[in-house]
Parts: sequence; C-alpha cells; structure tokens
Amino acid sequence: MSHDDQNESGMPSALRRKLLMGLAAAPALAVSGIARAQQFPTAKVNTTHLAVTDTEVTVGQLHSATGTMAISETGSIQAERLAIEQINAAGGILGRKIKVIQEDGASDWPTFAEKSKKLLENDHVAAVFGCWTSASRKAVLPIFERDNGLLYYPTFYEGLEQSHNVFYTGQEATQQILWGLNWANQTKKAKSFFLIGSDYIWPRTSNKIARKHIEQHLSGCKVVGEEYYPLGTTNFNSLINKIKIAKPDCIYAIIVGGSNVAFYKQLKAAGITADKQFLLTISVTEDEVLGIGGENFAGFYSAMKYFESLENDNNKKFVAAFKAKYGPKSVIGDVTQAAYLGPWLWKAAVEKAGSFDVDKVVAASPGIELKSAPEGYVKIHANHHLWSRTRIGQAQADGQFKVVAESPDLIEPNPFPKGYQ
Amino acid sequence: MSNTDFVLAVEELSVSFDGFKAIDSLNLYVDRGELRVVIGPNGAGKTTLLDLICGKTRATQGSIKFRNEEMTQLPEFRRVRKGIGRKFQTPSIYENLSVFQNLEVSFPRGRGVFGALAFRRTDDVMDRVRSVAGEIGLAGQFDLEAGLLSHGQKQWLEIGMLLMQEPELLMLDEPIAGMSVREREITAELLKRICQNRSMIVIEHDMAFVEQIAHKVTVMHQGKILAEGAMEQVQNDPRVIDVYLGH
Amino acid sequence: MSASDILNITLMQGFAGLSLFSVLLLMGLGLAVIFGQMGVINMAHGEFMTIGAYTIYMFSQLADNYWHGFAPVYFPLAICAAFALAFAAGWVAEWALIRHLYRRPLDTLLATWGLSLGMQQVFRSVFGPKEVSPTLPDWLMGSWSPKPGLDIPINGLFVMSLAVLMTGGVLLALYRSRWGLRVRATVANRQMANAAGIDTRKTDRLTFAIGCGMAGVAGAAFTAIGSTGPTSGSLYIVDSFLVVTFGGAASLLGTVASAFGIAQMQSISEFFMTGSSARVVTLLTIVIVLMLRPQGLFASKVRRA
Amino acid sequence: MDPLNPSAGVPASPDRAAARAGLRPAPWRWLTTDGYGSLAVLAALILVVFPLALDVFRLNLMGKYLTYAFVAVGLVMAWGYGGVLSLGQGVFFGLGGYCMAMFLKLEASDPVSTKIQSTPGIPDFMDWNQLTALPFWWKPFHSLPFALAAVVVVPCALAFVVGFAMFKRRVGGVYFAIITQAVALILSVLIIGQQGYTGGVNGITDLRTLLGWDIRGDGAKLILYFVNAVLLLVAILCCRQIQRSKLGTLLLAMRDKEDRVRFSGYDVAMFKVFAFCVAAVLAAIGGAMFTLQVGFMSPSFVGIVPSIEMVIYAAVGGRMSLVGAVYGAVLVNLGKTWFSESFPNLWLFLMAALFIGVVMAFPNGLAGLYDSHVKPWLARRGARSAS
Repeated sequence: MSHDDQNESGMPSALRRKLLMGLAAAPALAVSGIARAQQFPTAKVNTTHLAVTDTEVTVGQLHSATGTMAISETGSIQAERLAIEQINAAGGILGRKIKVIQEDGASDWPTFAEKSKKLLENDHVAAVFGCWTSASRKAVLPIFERDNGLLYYPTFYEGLEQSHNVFYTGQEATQQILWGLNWANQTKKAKSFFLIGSDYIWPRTSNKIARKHIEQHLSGCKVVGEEYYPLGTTNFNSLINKIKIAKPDCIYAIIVGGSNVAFYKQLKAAGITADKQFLLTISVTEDEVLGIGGENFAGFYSAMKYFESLENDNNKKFVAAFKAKYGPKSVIGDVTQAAYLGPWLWKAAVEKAGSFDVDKVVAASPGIELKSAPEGYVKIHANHHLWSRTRIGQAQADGQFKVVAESPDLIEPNPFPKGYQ
Repeated sequence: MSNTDFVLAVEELSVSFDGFKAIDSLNLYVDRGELRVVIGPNGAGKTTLLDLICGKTRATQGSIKFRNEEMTQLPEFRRVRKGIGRKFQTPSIYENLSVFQNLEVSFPRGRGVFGALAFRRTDDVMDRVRSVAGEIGLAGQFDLEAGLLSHGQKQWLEIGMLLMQEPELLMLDEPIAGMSVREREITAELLKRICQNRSMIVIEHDMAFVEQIAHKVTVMHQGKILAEGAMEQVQNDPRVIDVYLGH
Repeated sequence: MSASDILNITLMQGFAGLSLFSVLLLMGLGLAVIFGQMGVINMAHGEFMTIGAYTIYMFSQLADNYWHGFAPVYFPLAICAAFALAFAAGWVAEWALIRHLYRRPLDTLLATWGLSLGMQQVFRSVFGPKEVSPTLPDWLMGSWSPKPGLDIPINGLFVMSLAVLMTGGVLLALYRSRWGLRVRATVANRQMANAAGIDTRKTDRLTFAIGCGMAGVAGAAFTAIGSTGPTSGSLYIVDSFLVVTFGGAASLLGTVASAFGIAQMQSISEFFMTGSSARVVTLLTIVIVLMLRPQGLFASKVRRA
Repeated sequence: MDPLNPSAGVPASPDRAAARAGLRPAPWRWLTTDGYGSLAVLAALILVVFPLALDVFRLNLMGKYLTYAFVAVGLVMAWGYGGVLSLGQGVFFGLGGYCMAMFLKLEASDPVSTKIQSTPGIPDFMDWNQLTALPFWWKPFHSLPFALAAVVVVPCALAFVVGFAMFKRRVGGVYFAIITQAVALILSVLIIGQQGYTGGVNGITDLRTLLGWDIRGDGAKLILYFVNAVLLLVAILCCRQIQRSKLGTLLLAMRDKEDRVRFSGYDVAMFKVFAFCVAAVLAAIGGAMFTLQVGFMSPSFVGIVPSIEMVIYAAVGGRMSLVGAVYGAVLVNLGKTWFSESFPNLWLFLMAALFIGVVMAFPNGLAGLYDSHVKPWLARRGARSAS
C-alpha cells in the first residue's frame, strides 16, 4: 500500500499517524492481504465472470455529479468513497483491493439506465453503490434484475419495493414516518396535521401512509390539509396562507430540492417560526440545512435514523474521518451515512459468503449485522432493508440537529405495509 | 354597393394606422384590358392602395370588388387565386433558386400542401415556362441562379413569375425604378404586350414612361384621388400642378 | 373562523399575489430590456440571476468571517455589487458572443443556452455542487405584524419595493436618458440611428449589459426568498420568458401588466386548488392567450413592412 | 444587396447546392450531403459497420442515439427547410414514447405478475396511487394497432393544432420557439403531477414484452436495432422526396421571400404546419423506438432541457442536411457519453462549447464543413477523371 493511499484514507488521525511513523505496518497488512487472496482463489470467489482479479475487485459508483441532483448526491458519493478507502486501507475484501468506476447519472433517469447497463454489461462490476431519487432507481432496477447485478441504495424512500438485486440502506417510509408521528402525537400533543409535499411519488406515498396512520392509529387525530407543489416551485405564499387558515398543530413537510429552501425562508418570513408552530419533516437533513440556512430552520424537527450530532464512538470516528477527508465545513446527513454503510454491508456479506457472486452475496446478507455503523447498530432484514432506529432531531441555528428522541428499539422494515396502501 | 362589370371596383376604401388615414374613402374603377397608371407624390398612399387590393394590408372600411366579388375579407393567397397578381417595389424573387425554378414554382398548379407534394414537371409546365421566359427575355438563363441576374432582369423575372399565374389584374409597383434607359424601353414594350389580355395597375414616377404606356392616369394625394383621366388632361390640371410644384 | 381571520387571510393572500407579481416583474425586467428592446433571446438570463445570488453569498461570507458589524448593512451594498458583476459578465458575453449573432435570433437562443450550461458548470466548480445559504440580515427575514394574525413578510416588501424601484428606473432610463433615446432609436431603425451618429454597437452592448445587471439584482433579491445553487437559474428562466412574451415583447408596460396578470392568476388559483393544478391552469391560460394574441397583450399595431 | 453575393443569410450555400442540383446533376452529385451516395454511406455504416464493430451493449446504445436521430431529421425539415424552430420536440418524442410505453406496460401488468398489488392487473404505479381500475383512456392501449396509430396520430394532431393557431396568425421565429417551450413545460408538469395515470417523475418503467416477445434479450435488442435503423433510413428517404418535390422548393422559397410565395397564391401557413407536423411525427416514431429499446419512458424527455438538446443535434449535423442530422445526433451523444465517463465534470463545458461553436463558427454544421471542404475536392477529382 502506497504512502498517498494512507493520506487519502480517511482513517482517524491518530491511527493514521501511527501508520505513517512505522511504514512497517503497511507491508504487514499487504502481506496478510495476499495471504488471504491465496486462501480465496479467484476461480472460487468469482464464478460469474465479474471483474475480480487476484488482487482487485471492481465496483461501480453511480450518482449525479452534475445537474440539479448533484446538490443532494454529492454527500453519498463522498461517503461511499470514504468507506471504500477505509476498507482498502484495512486490507480490502478477501485480500482484494476495491477499484471504483465512477459514473455520472447527470440527474437524468435515462442516463442512469445507460450507465448502469455500462457498469454491469461492460465493466462487470461486482456491486454498484448508487442512485438517490426513486426515479433513477426505478430506471435502473429492471437492468439490475436482468443482468443480476447488485445495487446498494442509500436514500430513505417510499417503500413498495423489494428486489433480489437491491439492498436499501436507508429507511423505507414506515420506518421513518410512523414512529415520528407517534412521537409528535404523544410528546408534542399534536392532534391536527397539515401534510405538504413536492409533487412526486415519494412525498405522495409517504403522506398517504402518514394520513392512514394519523386517521386510523392515532386516536382523535385528523388531517386538516394535504397539498402538493411541482418540483422547483419557488413561491409558497398561498400555501402558507392555507396553513394559517387550517391552524394545524403540526405541519408535516416533505418538500425537496430548491423548493425546500424557498418554502422555509418564506415560512419564516410569514411569521411561522418554531416558537409559534410545530413542524416535523422527513426531507431535511444537515445537507438541506446548508441551503436553507440554519437560522431559517432552527427549532423545527426532522425524523431521521441518523444525525451528524449522534453521540457514540462509531459516529465520532466516522465524522472525524469524513471531515479529515472533505474539510471541517463539510456536513453529514442521513443519506450520506446510509451511503457509507453500503460498502461495509457488502464487505460483510461477501466475507460471510466467501464469494463475490451476486447470488451468494445476496443469500448471505439477511441477518448480517454492522456493529460499527455510525448510526449505531444495523441488521439486514430478509426483505433487503435494514433494521434501524428512528430519531427526532431539533434543528439548531448552526445547522446541526439536537437529538431529542430516539425509538427504544430497532424498527422492522416493512416495505409493503398492510393497511397503509 | 354597386354591381359593376369593372374588373376592379374600389369603393369608399379607407385604412388608418394608429389614427393616421393612409387611404381616405377612396373610389377607383378599372376596366377590362385597361392599363391604369397611378402617380402622386411620396406618401400619397399609392403603395398602400396596392397593399389593400392584394390583401397585404386589411382595410379599415370600404369595399374592394374584383370581377364583382368582394375581396376585403379574403386572405392574400385566395385573392391571388382569384386572379390578382402583385409585383413589389424592390425585385422580390427567390435569390437562391434558379431562374427556371423561380418560374416553375409560380405555376398555378399544386398550390395546396399535398398538391405541391404530388406536383410533377409535365410538358405543359415546361412549355409555359419556356414561353414566359421568352416573353421576359430570360430564355437563355434557365439554370442561372436568380441572385446573379442584373437588377433589370430581376424585375423582369418577377413580372414573369406573375405571368405564369395568368392574372386577370396585374399590379406593378414602380417596375422600372433603377433601370437603364434601354431597359426602360424594353420594359415599356413588355408591359404593352402583356396588357393585351388583362388589366393592369402600375405605380410610376417617370412621366416619360407613363406617357408611353398609360391608357388612363390616376393622381393620388394624401390618401385621396386628386384627379383622373387621360395623361395630358391630368398634366394640365391646376391642382395636380399645385401638388407637384407647390411643395 | 372569525371575520377578522377572513380579513387577515384576504389581505395576506392579496399580498401573496403582489409579492409573486414583484418576483415575476424582477425576473422579467432585465429580459424585457434585452429581448424586448434588442430582440435577443438570452437563455442564460437565469444564470445571470445566479451571479447576483452568489454575489450576496460572497458578501455574507465576508460579513460572517471577517467583519461582523458588517452583517446588517452588507445587503444593499451586495445588491449594487451584484448589478456590477452581472453587468460586467453581460458586457463580456455581448462582446464575445451576442454581437456576432444579431439578425439571427434563433442562433442567439442556442448560443446563450450553451452559455448557460457553461456558467452552471463554472458555478459548480467555484462554489461546489451543493446549495449555499447566505446569512441574511435579520431585519430582512422577519415579518411585520400590524395586528395579531396578520403577518406581512418583510422580504416580500423588500422584493416589492426593489421591483418598483427598478421598473421606475428602467422607465426613466428608457424615456428620459440619452441611453434610452439611443436604444429606442436603434430599435426603431438601426440604419437611421447609425446615420444619426449613434454608435449602435455600443448601445447594444450597453443595453445587453444593463439587462444582465438587472438580472443580477433580481437574483440577489431572490436569495431572501429562494435557493442559491449552481442550477438555481433554471428555476426562473421559463417564467421570465413567459412574462415577457405574454406582455408583448415590445413594451415594458406590457411586461408589468403580464407579470401582474400571471401572478394574480397563479396565486388565486393556487388558493382554490392544489399547487400543481394551479400551475397547469396558469400555463394553459398563458399559452391560449398567446395563441389568440401572438404578439402579447400590449402589441403596438404598425403597418407590416 | 450586392447581386453577386446573394443573402449572406446562414444556410445559403446548401440551398444553392440543392437548388442547382434540382436541375443539372454535377459529376460529384452522388456524394453531396443529400445525394444518394451519402445516404448509401450512412446505410452501410448503421446497417453493416456498427453491428459488426460494436458489442450488443454498445449497439443498443447506438440504437438509442439513432432514435434521437429521428428528432434531428424532423428538425431539419421544420427548422432547416420550414424555417420554424420548435423547442418542444421533446413533447412529441415523449408522446410517441408514452403511447408505446402504455401498451407495453399494460402487457407487463397482467394479473399474475401483479398479484401482490391490492388491485392486480393494473400498472404498478396506478396501484401505488390507489387507483382501483384502469382509467378509460388507457383501455384502448390494450391493442397494439391502436397504440401504433396513436404513436403517429396524437403528436401529429397536437402539432397541427399548435402550428395552425400560430402560423395562421403569422407567429413565427422566436415567439413560436417560446410557445413550444411553454407547451413542453405544461406537458411535463402534467405528466409529473398526474402520476396516478402517468407514472409521474418515475415515468413508465419495467417494460418487458411485446406480444409475448421479450424485448430485453440480446437477440431482441439486435432485431430492434435493425428495425430502428431501417425505419430511420426510410424516414430520411421520405423527407428527401418531400425536399425534392415542389413543396420542398417552396419551403426554401418561403425562407427567402415569404411574401412572394404568399402572393403567388400559396397558403404559407399550411406549408409551415405541414413541416411542423412532419417533424412531430418523426420525433414520435423516435420516441416509440426509444421506449422499445431502452425499456422505459419518463417525463425527463418531455421537458425543456432535452428539447433544446435535440435542436443541437440538428445544428451540429447541419440544419439543412438530413444525413448530417443523423451524424449530429450520434456524435453529440457519443461525445456526451464518452466525456461523462472520462471527465464527469467537463462534459457540461463540452456541451456549452458545442452549442456556441456550432452557432458561431459552423452555422451549417458538419454538412456545411463537408460542402465547403470535402465536396470541392471531390469536384476537382470528378472533373479530372471526366477529362
């Protein structure tokens, strides 16, 4: 392993210094790596013509580096890079270094489809870490299923999906929504809810689930409004007035992209601030706050499984490494962390399966635990989603979240929630 | 409205642009086979009159009867199909097409979209193109790109394009502007020949030329008709003299 | 719901309409000058707005990091800077690109579209792909509440007054200044203007640059109500064009009127149906009107030469 | 204007080439940008060379590019010849694609394979949006003939309505461009908003079979590629016939002296409408072929951005050259793919440079370069061999 690799690698600085001082450590690692490689001959670990050599395994990374979605997907790109470098620094997988082919989906679903084809049929990558929007995932899904590829998808999403070829490292809707609503109802005594969202599948499906839950499972609660605005809308004054009429206990917001910023700025300007109004969202992470501006979002609540401010050792290491690599100003949102899990979950599964073959990896995955996850502890469910906790964070003026509540135990993923469809 | 046997009967015609009356309740009658010349100082409304007749401009009020048929509501291309041809002041031909194509395109068949698709270069087309080309003295230059013709030839070509359509009424706006003396004579001859079996309205300033060709002269001034009649009679009309010399 | 509530809502909804009106007007003005007066389609209009937005960001960074007393007052300064920067960029663009393409409007359209792509990538390389948020002075982000239940957004008021100022400015400039005279002369008849000793090339460049500068101001103002990112400009471009064409490219008053019309249509329909359907209704109305009155609401009727 | 140097207007030289060609075939005629020779070269390229040179993946990619070529060819007719620039071709591409996709989706969502849904037998996205029955206007799309007819008729009808309303009122150029843009915007907002009926942002995905024939297999891809290629060549031939006809000459004439044409008794508006409709239909066919080869359709084609990108294909190829348009579409997309693979952060600059460069330096695109450089050389060769 070369010198720069170590500098590149986002290992906690203490550990890195140690390695830098005694380069002896590096060869040692490498040697053990080769040893393991011989222990797992390529012929055995790769029976399906994947891009696996005695020293290397190639994976793909497919996100939007350009276009409107780059705003959101950059964090995921960085986190996956970090994870892969750390894995390599620790000797790789089955003694093989991970080589990454990065493709740009350019915020354009057809391009995502094209690039995923390229990664699977041309480069024969062993796994792909990528996609962010549901639309891009829907576009690549048939390709992954046909070519029997392996996709690790980081974003919290609407659910209603479960594929042999995809692992969902973010939360599906019910995990993110239900517990949060219960909390709003019990702790915040919210009885009337106003649901708003950008006009596409994730917000609509999520609000559908929320509405069902509010009306059927929360006694005496009702939905006093449900509104959708086209993606990219920059004027919300009318909506805000509707909210003022409805006077809900809780605004439940699922707005994304540039609209997000406009909405919260105008909300504040209209006098709807955290001290007067309780607002719970599932679409604002530390990344979005960058754009909205901490002072404009302070006091509102976000329901996520991860916040940068989480107090645990895994997270401290992770945050330190991330900032060491991407600068002290960089922030880490829920999806970024979920993206970071991808490579590690894959590593664990491959090593359990003792093979890179997709079917074996998939078969080995259910039940795999990740005790080192920044968000704490996660476990892969048979339905390819993760058991995870849900937290409520209250936004601070500095753009960070203060965790005010946390689900007592892991929430089971339930992508096809009965009674919610 | 009077029922007339005139080819063209313009009655009480007016048009105003943002209040300014370019043509003011004007009456004009043109006989079959007549070659009428319209003269008058600049801004008298001569060109506007032609614009109104061919439909380039819409009349504010009044009627334009062509062969006893009201034209004011018809779009340009319909009026053309009825038999009104109009030549513009500056030679308006298809610079990028060959002389032949310029004439062929003007042949009055296949004028609808699908007609144009189905149009074939049949003998009658060729004959017509040849005869017209001969008429305007461009028989030798079929393949020449029209843009390369001399100014005079361009004028003739445009006249030729109109002849292809065999219009009942042919309107020419200053056909000899910028022509050499020789070219003017040829043009005069040409006009005399082609007005045999059709009526014509010609706008012209060059009095010598007007004298050569005009059957009847109409003098316009400030959107109205000032005088009308034979050349010498008009020339001696004090009001006309006043208009031309007075200022 | 009490009568006073209804009154408040009506007032605030009316205000919503007005503030959308001023937003659209700010978007449209710069374009109205460029497109309306010069007939040039500037597809990069949105990106010139983004220049303004990032200018605000840079100033706010200065304020945050170096000079804290600066924070409350930097905004007006930054807006002037935004105008200056966008103006400069516009000047360069005209010199490098536009001037070669007069008489070829459709090609200008393509070229400026290319320009906008390039500018987006520049923003991305300089400021990073993520959105940024300038820390705005507190006096701008609050709301003015004359009586309980009635909150008037101050940033709305700000945008509104800015819109009024700029419209007034443009009208004055066009109809009272040498530049305006030159512009109108050039629009009316280029050759004549040349003959009359007007340097039309310089006039064009100035006009284009001024239009871009105004876009910059608009973009700067929108940091108070919208997002700032490499692709923020694309959120505005279409609306800007609709405003200008709907109003009738030739007349500034048309732009004002159409901005008002569209804004009211939008905000009223938004109030009575969901946002998406409101959007569609508005757009459809615009297109249908444009089909019936292709030259826009305020087309000046002249003899077709 | 100096008669020796007619109209410095952009596409002059190809016009003249075409015009002269109409009468006197030059010795090198067979290889002009619109001669049969160049068409033969193109045919050889896409029917023989590509299939032999490219693996199935790349070939399928090429097939996708060739679907864009339909749009580009259409734009040559509407923009190059008709003189009307539409910034809404994505609308027609999308409509064509959606008509095809609706049929395929219905076939893909038979009750068996959708049994996990709360309402089996309807497309999955409808189920997610609590639709419990197929909307009436989806029902006819159970029939392939209807779907195919719709692919052509729906876009053509829309183009006719828009075109007729505009051109009859003498709206052209910029205004037309902007209005077509607005139409594109409306349609994409509609599609995204009405996701219960359209699939929303995701579009209509996961299309599998055409009358039971799996369109995802390599064999199918190969066949579809050839179908697409042949259709494209046929389309080009048809357009060439239109250009050669009197209508083509008239379109050229209109771009030069519209009034003259009008006062020769032609209804100019209808000719423009026709050109626009042709462009629309071609775009729609491209869209349908796209759906078949890529396996899904999404609103991201309908919007403004893709529509403008489609214009650049024609511009690069040469707005007057049908064959050139194909090369334009293919090259731009190749460049896009290659650049975004090699330098993800540079390809926007490339696109920018392409737009600006083509407009400023090569207004007639590749075809223009060919006409101004290669052809004269061929001419000299031809002349020498003749003597």
